[in-house]
Amino acid sequence: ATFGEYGGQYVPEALMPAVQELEDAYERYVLENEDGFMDEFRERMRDFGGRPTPLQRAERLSERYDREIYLKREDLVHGGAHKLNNALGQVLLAKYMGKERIIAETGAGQHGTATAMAAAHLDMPCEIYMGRTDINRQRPNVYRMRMNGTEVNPVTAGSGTLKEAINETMRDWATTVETTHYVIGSVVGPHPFPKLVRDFQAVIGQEAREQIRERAGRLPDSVVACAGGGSNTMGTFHAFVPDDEVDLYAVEAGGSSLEIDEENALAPNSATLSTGTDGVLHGAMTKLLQSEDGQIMESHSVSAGLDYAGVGPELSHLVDIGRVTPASVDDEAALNGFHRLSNLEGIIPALESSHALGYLEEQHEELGDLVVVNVSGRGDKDLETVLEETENRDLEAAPDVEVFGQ
Amino acid sequence: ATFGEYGGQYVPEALMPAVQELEDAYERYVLENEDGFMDEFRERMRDFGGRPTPLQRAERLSERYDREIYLKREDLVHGGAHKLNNALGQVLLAKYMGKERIIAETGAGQHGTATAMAAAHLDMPCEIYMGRTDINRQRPNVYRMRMNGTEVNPVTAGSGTLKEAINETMRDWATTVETTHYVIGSVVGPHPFPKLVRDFQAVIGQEAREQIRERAGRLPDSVVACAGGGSNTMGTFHAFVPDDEVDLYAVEAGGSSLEIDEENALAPNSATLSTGTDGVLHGAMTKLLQSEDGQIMESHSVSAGLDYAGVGPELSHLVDIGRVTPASVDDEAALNGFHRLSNLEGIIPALESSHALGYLEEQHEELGDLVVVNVSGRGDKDLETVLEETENRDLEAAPDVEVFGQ
Amino acid sequence: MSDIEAAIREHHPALITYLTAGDPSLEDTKAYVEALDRGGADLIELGLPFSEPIAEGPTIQAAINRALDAGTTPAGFFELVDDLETEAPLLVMTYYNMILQYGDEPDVRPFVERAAEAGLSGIIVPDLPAEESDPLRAACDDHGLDLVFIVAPTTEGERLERIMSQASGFVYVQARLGTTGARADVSNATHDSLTRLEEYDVSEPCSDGVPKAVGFGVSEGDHAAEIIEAGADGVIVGSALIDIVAESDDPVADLEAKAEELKRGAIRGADGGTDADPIDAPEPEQP
Amino acid sequence: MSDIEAAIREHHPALITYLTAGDPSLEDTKAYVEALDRGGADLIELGLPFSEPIAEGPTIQAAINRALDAGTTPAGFFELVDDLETEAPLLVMTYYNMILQYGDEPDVRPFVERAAEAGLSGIIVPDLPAEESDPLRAACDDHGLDLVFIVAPTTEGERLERIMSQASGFVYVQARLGTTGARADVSNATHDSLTRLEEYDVSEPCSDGVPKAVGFGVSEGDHAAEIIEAGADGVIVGSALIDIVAESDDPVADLEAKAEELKRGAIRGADGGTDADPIDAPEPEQP
Repeated sequence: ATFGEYGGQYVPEALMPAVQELEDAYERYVLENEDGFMDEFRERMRDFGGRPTPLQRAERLSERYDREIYLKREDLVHGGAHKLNNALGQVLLAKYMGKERIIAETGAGQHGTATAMAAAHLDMPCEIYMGRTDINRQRPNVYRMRMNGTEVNPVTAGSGTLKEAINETMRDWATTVETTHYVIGSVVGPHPFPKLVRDFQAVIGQEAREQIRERAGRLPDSVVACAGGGSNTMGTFHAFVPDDEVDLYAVEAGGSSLEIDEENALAPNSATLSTGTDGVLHGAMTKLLQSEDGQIMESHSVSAGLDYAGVGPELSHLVDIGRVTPASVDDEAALNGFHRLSNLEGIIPALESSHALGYLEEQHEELGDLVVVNVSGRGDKDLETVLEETENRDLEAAPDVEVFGQ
Repeated sequence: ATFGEYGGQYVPEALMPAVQELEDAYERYVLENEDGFMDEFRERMRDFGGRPTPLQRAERLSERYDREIYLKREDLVHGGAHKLNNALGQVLLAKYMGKERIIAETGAGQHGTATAMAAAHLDMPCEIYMGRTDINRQRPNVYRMRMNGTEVNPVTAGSGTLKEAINETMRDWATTVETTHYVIGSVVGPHPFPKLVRDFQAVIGQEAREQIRERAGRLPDSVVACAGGGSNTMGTFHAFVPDDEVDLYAVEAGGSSLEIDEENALAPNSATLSTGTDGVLHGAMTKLLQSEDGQIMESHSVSAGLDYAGVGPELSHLVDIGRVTPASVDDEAALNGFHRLSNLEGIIPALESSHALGYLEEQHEELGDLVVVNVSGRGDKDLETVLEETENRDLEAAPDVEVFGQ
Repeated sequence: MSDIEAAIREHHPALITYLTAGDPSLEDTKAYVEALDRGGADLIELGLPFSEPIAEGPTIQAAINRALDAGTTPAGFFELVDDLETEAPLLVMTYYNMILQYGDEPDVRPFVERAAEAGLSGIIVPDLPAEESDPLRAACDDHGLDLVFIVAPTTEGERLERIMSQASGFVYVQARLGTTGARADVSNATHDSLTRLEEYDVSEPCSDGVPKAVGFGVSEGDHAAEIIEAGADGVIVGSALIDIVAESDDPVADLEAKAEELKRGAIRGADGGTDADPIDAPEPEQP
Repeated sequence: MSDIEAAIREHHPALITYLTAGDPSLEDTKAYVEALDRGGADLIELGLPFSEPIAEGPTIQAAINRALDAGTTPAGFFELVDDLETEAPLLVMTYYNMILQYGDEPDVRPFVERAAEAGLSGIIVPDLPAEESDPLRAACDDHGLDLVFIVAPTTEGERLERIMSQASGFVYVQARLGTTGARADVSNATHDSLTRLEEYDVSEPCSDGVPKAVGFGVSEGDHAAEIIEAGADGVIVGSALIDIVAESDDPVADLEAKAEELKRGAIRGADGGTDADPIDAPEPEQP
């Protein structure tokens, strides 16, 4: 397998040639910079994507936690999250490979909107599969994709969310594989996707590592990132993996509880690294939320972007060998993290990123004197969810939002 | 007056000492960098605000118009628009001045959210005045401000929009002037506000000028920016004003028509530079949309951020002396500009910025071989408006957004 | 000596009243002004409504909106003034843009000329500080009108001296920061006024050469008494009168009675006779 | 020679049928399987439902959902197989994770052991390409089960040769790209199948050593005839049978009749007798 016992290429035979073709393209264009692919990628991420993003010292968080807290500002990437790093890389790669069409899945719509932006930018026809339930929950993101000229295909199977959208995209790909590239949205899927996506996202950690050395004169004691599928996680960690003195924390969605409801195949969390077991899903051996029989669970998180029953195989491996520490915080801690950063620092973070901030609140004493936290995206997309979820709870960090009274 | 016959300090006597105190602070901190103010401002705009923003060659627009089109990407600034350049500058200045409280007005909420972010970042109490009508139209922005810990005060007077919000903020300031700084949202108001705001925004043009010389090897033939109050306009133009060979186009909101309805004091546009007459509003002599008697008109634009009956006095002056060419495009051209950039370049622009893009479509043949267009903000905030407005029109550039059919 | 200064000196202590012209109609305003004149107002300010009244509180904003909704124009305003025959001199209070726009080109002179022709004695412009006032002052001088300046709580030192030296007619002493109109408690405003007067030598009437009238929040005879006793040469009342215009069943009678009450209070203050209803401390704030 | 290969050679041309176990219940599946066996199915694939059936089209997805909703588990599945006594050998078709998770640790061997014990003759795993199949193939070899490989339209050159050389039981020739299930027109699938067969030397039955059965979109006897005539050793039919399970008032009778129709078609194809109902060209696409 690709990463210790994890990874691999568990896909239908029809996709194997495409996966192998991609492997070849990955080696040539990404690893060897053939035809200047990586140069063009970096240039476009600068001019179109807004890289590099800042590493900002968080003054009030530093004061609150009595240690130096730095934020990696992926919320400032075009589109509002780190997602474009990968989407642009893959759409550009598809172009180098001579593909004529892009497909992708999306859950909450972040990867879909990033892919739609990249496809518009590079003039590639694009179709996104999205669960009907998610479409109804995330209309603004559907509109954004449509504005970018992307088709949005509703998926009605199952619960109509991310897992079903991935299944359906794989089915499309199995039909159109000769002309179409499937832009997977995270460090998941069959090899070489986990490496490919990681390498496109690795710019996060590469920049942050250089920036923190410049700002603080040394490497951080710890790096904290949220983990769903794990693309911002691996992107942030990759450059630090060889630095043994830097602790890496992958903070998953603890949802409402870490217990699982085996009978109804429901996990009220998405804490795959913390609680999952080994299995094969969507092309790779990795840790999964699954029943004893091997059926995949419906996961849950207040943050749609973390709500996935699998996780990148490389993260599973890094956890197994002890290099990455898995952690989780629950929905409430994430919501408090959201409000705290908004209120104290003037940055409204994505609910995904808010998990990393929730962990910072709960466990900062373990994190050493110099901490880098990845703010993977901005939270404008989450306002409605946060308002709803805040209304039902007594959150210490939440403001009163009532100004519409009269 | 401050700029030719325009500008001045037409404010109630109670505010004069504050305005003069600000003049002094402007000279010391901004012009002379006392206590390293400008250094700190620039550093914070880098780390917190995400500057510099890219200057991006727009490949498909360049092809479409058969000339080199570059986009200045202010949509990538933290908060989603150039507004933070000014808000952060003023809140920081207030801090240097020893003020204890920030107030500001907002129309659609862009300046309010930028000010709220800056105030949270710098730990300053903040209150924003916002018309009741605008509050109801722009709830997400109200929530964003609340999330940042800012109070939002509804203004019920008049039509409950921007003009009334400015009036009310001035009234608050007249009451609390000794401890409070009023963060005006554009290059309007009494001296020194138009210069102060311009200088904070001038980074747009300074960066763009350097970037275009690096990328194209020369200065552009023309620079195009939308103009409401004019802060992104002056911010973009300022560095180019001495470059006589560079034509400067200020594109105003033509609304539904350039005619005015004198009887009902309504202007179905916000084309102040193009059609306005000289007068005094909100502290300065400038061009205004006003009746023959001198009553200020209700202006209109599909873009809330351009919907203002006045304009910065310096722009009035630059138009009068022929240095800036005033122009306008109507709502429909702006909507098409919105869709075109979204579809062709993968950038969803603010409806404000879409006016500049609409002008590019209509008049590109006048703009020379090398054109810089300022994309002053991103359009996520405008999605609902665009959907509504698109539904009622037959727009050539609009996609079909219907995916919710079944 | 101007009409205005003469009126204040002659009728010392002076009652200065404000109404918005055209609220609810110009005909009504005529009757109201005459009522105030009868009731003892020594100077009458007439507001020419402007759409952006940034110096006004809610009461006068509402009056201005009613006047604009009723179609009040500068032309109509001047016709009203043409028709008015009051003992008290009249002033116009309006925003600078209204003055600028009168006539064909942005220019202050046509307005001042027409104001003089209509018999107005002075002009007050809440958004025109001394620094920007040269053109208007020149025009006023040409036509024998007073340009009345406002002195705010923040006006100090050199600026205060300069304004006092330029003042004509009277100086409008703004009792406190903020906008026009009665706040939750009017006696706070009174106390603020008294504090403001300490800045001037007010041991004698009109002691600094030009009369000083105190406004912003004065609404009752007793407040007038306190302020005058503290050395003011006049009190200015606006919002309290607007309330009558807006709410009374018989505004003409009530305005006349209110003017009488205020004038009596002012006179009582000049006689040192405020004992009857002393104001010792601010009342508790209303919620 | 394995049971599977023996069955194909003995009953050549072979009819291979697929049903999802537990749709709508395991008892029903038992009756349906027996009906297919009576109707002439030479091999029967039984689907063990997995929650993420990425290789299936809508028809089989729906069948899998019905089976999961009915509570179908691997344990129940094997009990069904324990009970079944059919002439046709049985295969299990399922996704790799189901195989891995059977037993206490992720390991393929407990599943294969239990499959052998239940009397299954082979395993088909749609998401397990040859490259990842070593552990499962070893376990199958240990227990005398065939691991059936799929050859897709994209499988070419060296990979095709390698898979053909590793194949046991039969090779599942995927007629066309995409997922299982009848599309708008079934005859296109037939034509795709014929094109696919051109890649092999099919002049004689089982001519490349291992039998070749064609699936994906076959639904009628006439298509079976065409495909067999073109050189296939068997046809695989699934979605057309699932439709009967889902829609028929008498699925047992209808499944038996459908199997008979398909088997007759296959035999007609082997006899070169497709003249009665020739398929010359793709039918026009249905909207």
